[in-house]
Amino acid sequence: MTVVEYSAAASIEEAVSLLLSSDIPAKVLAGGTDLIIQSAGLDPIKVVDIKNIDSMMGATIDGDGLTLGPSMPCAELYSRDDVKALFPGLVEAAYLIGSTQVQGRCSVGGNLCNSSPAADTIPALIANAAQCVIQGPGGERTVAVEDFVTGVGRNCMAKGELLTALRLAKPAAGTSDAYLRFIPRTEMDIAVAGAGVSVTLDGAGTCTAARVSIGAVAPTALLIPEAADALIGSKLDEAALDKAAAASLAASSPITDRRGTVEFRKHVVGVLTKRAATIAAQRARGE
Amino acid sequence: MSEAKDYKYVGTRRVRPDGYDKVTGRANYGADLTLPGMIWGRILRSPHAHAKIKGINTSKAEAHPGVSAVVTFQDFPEKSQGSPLAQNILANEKALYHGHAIAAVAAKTVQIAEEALGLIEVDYEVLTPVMDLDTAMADGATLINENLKTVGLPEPATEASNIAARQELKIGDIDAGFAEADVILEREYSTPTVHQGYIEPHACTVRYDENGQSMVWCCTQGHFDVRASTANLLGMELGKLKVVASEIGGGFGGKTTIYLEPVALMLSKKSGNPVKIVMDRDEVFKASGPGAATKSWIKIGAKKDGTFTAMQAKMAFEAGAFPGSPVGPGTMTVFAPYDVANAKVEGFDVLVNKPKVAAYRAPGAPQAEFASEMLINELAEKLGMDMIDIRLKNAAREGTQALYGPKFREIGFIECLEQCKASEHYQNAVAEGNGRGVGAGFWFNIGGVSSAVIHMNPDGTATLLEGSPDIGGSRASMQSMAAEELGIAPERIKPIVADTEMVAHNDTTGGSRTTFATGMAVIEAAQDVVRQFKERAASTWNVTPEQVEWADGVARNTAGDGEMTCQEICASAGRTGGQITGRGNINARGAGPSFSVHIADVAVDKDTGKVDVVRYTASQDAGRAIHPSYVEGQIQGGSVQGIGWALNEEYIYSDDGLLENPGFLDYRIPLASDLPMIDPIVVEVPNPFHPYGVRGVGEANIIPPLATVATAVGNAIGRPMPDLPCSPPRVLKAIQEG
Amino acid sequence: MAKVHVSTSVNGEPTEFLCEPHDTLLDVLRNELNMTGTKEGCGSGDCGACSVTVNDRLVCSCLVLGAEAEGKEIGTVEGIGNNDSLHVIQEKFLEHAALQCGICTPGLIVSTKALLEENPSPTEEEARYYLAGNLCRCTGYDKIIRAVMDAAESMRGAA
Amino acid sequence: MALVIFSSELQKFTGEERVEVSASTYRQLVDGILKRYPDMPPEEITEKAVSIDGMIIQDPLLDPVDENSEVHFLDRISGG
Repeated sequence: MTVVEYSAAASIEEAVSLLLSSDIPAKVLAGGTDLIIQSAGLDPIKVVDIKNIDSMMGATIDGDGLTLGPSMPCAELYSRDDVKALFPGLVEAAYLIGSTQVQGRCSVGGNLCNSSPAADTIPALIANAAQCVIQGPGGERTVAVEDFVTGVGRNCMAKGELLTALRLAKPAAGTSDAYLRFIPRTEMDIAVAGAGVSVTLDGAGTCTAARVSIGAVAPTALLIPEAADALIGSKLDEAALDKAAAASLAASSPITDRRGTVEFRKHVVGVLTKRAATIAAQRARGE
Repeated sequence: MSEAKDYKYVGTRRVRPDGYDKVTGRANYGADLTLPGMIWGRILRSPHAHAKIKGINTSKAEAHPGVSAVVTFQDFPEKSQGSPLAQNILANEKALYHGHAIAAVAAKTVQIAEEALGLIEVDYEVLTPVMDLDTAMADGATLINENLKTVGLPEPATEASNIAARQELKIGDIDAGFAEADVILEREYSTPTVHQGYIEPHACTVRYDENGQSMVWCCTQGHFDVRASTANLLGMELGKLKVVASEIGGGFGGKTTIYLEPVALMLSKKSGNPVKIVMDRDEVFKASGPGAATKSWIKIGAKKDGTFTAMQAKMAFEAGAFPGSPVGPGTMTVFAPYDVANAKVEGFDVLVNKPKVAAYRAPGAPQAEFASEMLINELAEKLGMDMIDIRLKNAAREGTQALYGPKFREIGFIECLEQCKASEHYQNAVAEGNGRGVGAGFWFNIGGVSSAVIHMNPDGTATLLEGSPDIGGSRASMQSMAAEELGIAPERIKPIVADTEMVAHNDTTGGSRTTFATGMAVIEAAQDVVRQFKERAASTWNVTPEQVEWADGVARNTAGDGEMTCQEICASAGRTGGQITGRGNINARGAGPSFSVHIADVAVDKDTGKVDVVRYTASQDAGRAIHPSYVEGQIQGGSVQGIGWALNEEYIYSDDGLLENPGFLDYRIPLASDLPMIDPIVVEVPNPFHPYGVRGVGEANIIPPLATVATAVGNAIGRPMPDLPCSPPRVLKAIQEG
Repeated sequence: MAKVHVSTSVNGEPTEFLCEPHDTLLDVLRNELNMTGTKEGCGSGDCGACSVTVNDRLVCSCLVLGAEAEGKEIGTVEGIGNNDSLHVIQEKFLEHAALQCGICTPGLIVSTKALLEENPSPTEEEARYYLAGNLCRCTGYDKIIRAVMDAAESMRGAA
Repeated sequence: MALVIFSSELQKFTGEERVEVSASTYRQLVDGILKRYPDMPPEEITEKAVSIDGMIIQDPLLDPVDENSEVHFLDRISGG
């Protein structure tokens, strides 16, 4: 790919129209931290910069929860204490992507639309049951985030469609989340495995609801209901955590590549599930 | 020669003379020069690890609008075409590794040049790639070079082989030595292909001039060698090729050879335009010269008290696609830190379908000494000895005959061991659950040819021209040494890395030679200036030069009254015999070996195999630290490169020989957040052959970390880690198998 | 391929340039504006040598299109310190010998400035993590981190 | 007489480890050695570095050798 045409859209409607009318492949330019690297090549593409559209760049919290502009830079997201208070796991996922420099550009929506199996924010979004609002020539539709990504680098959006918002419902009382990933270094690497967990605890410390998602161990990030089931009804004791870890491990189908082996990824995704659930529970208990 | 002495400038921590330009972005590196009319070169690279090139058709690329020139191997003068260097710069009949250069294009823009690369048609016959030592050395292996026969065998080789050379070093009687031993240990070790990882990609801007002076601007550790090799390949006279060394953004040995310069000159010659070529990071990893992967087998026999009775090694080094791995220095260094009467080392230089290896900081020594130091730590454990004590028991000292030949003069190995042992780090036990390792390193250091000129300016300031590219702050040391000799303030001396027209030949910056050898040339040039200062003052006062004393930048008449400052002598120099220039053109003899000893504490996440270096101490014998900050910087930087080698760095190839991690994303060099502070211990046992006692500090520091860290990891998990890197999957596997 | 006309501000100077749609901000700075202080080490956002600020946010200029600079404020190493006086971060890098080859230094100076503007009192760990995207292969980071911590202290003292 | 000690590799040509050679410079020393071992290819020593009393010289020619010097030949080292 090589960028042969650049347009900056002033509104969502203009963006949709620019994407739809292009006679060469058109891509949405958000932070560009993946797109600009991928565009090193010769096939011509057009890019539509959507960062001049205010609603794409902000985050609002109201009684219903969080509405996140998909292109808000991660660096801005994790400086938002109000978002961090509600979804600490999502914010830590945003904090883990690339370097400070990359975080100055990359965004949760960009991470989602790039649809890499190893994307850090996707398990965190799945754990929080995020909904994706998509605007297209036919109007608006909403898709559950676990159904958004359909394969490696592929997602459910058609030509002319644009992800315009991510909605996360306000967590119930006693709920919190966590995201952990494994990388060989302390920063900069792409996740070798990742796990996002959200848990709700009642006053007695019993888990009443949970969502567990794992990343980098299958073509797409996965929601693991069996892992959640292992946690629900327990006090997140060692046995429940081990069972959840085993469920994640069993559901994973990783590959061996330059970042890790099948055996390593399977083992580690279990470890991360357990650790993320423990942290989410600590947070839910207000520790 | 050297004695304890108080110096005024040597040994002080001054702000480096080139610092201002570097913190403001003004300093010009390899890719920073643009010339009028300049066009851009790009290189077509092999998508295969091993393939016959049956034909190259460049006609469509040549016809592409905006393209000015296309070159292939056939553009080298015929008499250079036998040269392996030429065949590495542009592939001849075979592509020998993934990324091997096939052809090059120069065009108005990079974009057009890349389009044109896509129009070059290459007819490949893909061959089986030979990607590791076992495959390459096996009987009946696919041959990378059908004409290569092993040299150095007891009987001359008759069959072609991927083994380019065998060499052997022996001392004493190895069998008798093992017979004397109470304990014998042996083990196999391996290290991966690694890259120097300099942040600045290779780059050059050139202008070919048929009738006059051609010019190359490039980032290199040795512009005189760039001139020699480029001129030689292109059939040019040295005097007609000027090479300017830009500021250099790291090299560590990787910028001691050439890749781009002859190609750019051929493109410039064909097109009539200046040409700039800058490698991508991807090209740097695929097609510059990495550090050799190795396999070693080590056997050591010792008495119960820890005395070594025999040491034996067999080591194979990957050379890449052309012969010439650093197996030689590997065999020479593997047991060099120890006094052992009976030793035998065998080394093999082996071709594989990977880029031709280049020097990497103490080339060959980290791989070789990794293996021996690992086994020494295991031996210490077996004997219930302290890791430093077992080394003290066997350490080489003045008078010890090294396995590679000579007897050591004054060396600082014992001092490094003792100072590490006494360090607060070592005196405190390793934290519960963590592991500690110790390792030692030896490197020769080298001397060689250096040239320097000092021009005294009429205001008494000095311009110091030297010919060693400054890779880590050497201009600061040169300035201090010249100031010490001249007795004037360092700020009044401007050190310049001069181009090939401004000073005589200098050997390449490498082998930790610059502060030692070029420093000696600078000292000699400064002494030449002082001699002339005395003569001028003497003639002014009508006395003999011997009656003039020079101190603190002032000439004093010891036969009567009179003082003349440096400024006064320089101001009147035109009238007392002409301007004053000092020269120092030397072949520096007596390089002093440097030893280093490191200590590491690591924490290991037992569930994931991830290693965290929590504390690190690194000692090294500098001889004399001319600029202590930059000596510490060498120790710290070398330590961290070694830590990266130990933990995460490795070339990862697919089964068909394609490099899968040609970028800083997946070739994982250490980050600021990965590390603790690196506590340096600068040991100063002066080198008797240098006026200030300098040894050279660039290399010995990268040797110990490999075994130091791998031992620490092994101690933390209770299993040995004989294969590098100690990456999380490998560490986890060891934990699970334990 | 039509060139894009861009009006922007570089180090406070109103600046206009024409670029190809695929040119990165790094290409534009180095090749169009002849500002070679910003270095290219990887072209993929992995080394930080090309660090600049866009509207005061730290980014890799190799991952920004030149066209995106329209209406923005770009800050590069050339805008930090001047002929008469270096910025205290630059002084501390020199004082602590926090550079050897110097190729990563412009990026580190820009990043350190961004760090200390965001967080005037970073812990050593915070500084190490903030600067994790600025690779240095020469120093082992020890002296860089010392320079950063010392610069932070001086800047707090001066504030 | 300077004492020359040959490495195991060079002993293939010399058949002995130690020999005393009368010389006052490196060049005279090499001439003496080559005369004594006519079957040894000259480059086996002239392409090597030399250690004279522990002083290593990469590219010697006129360097002095003392009456009691100990001399070793070793491979030239480059470096990184």
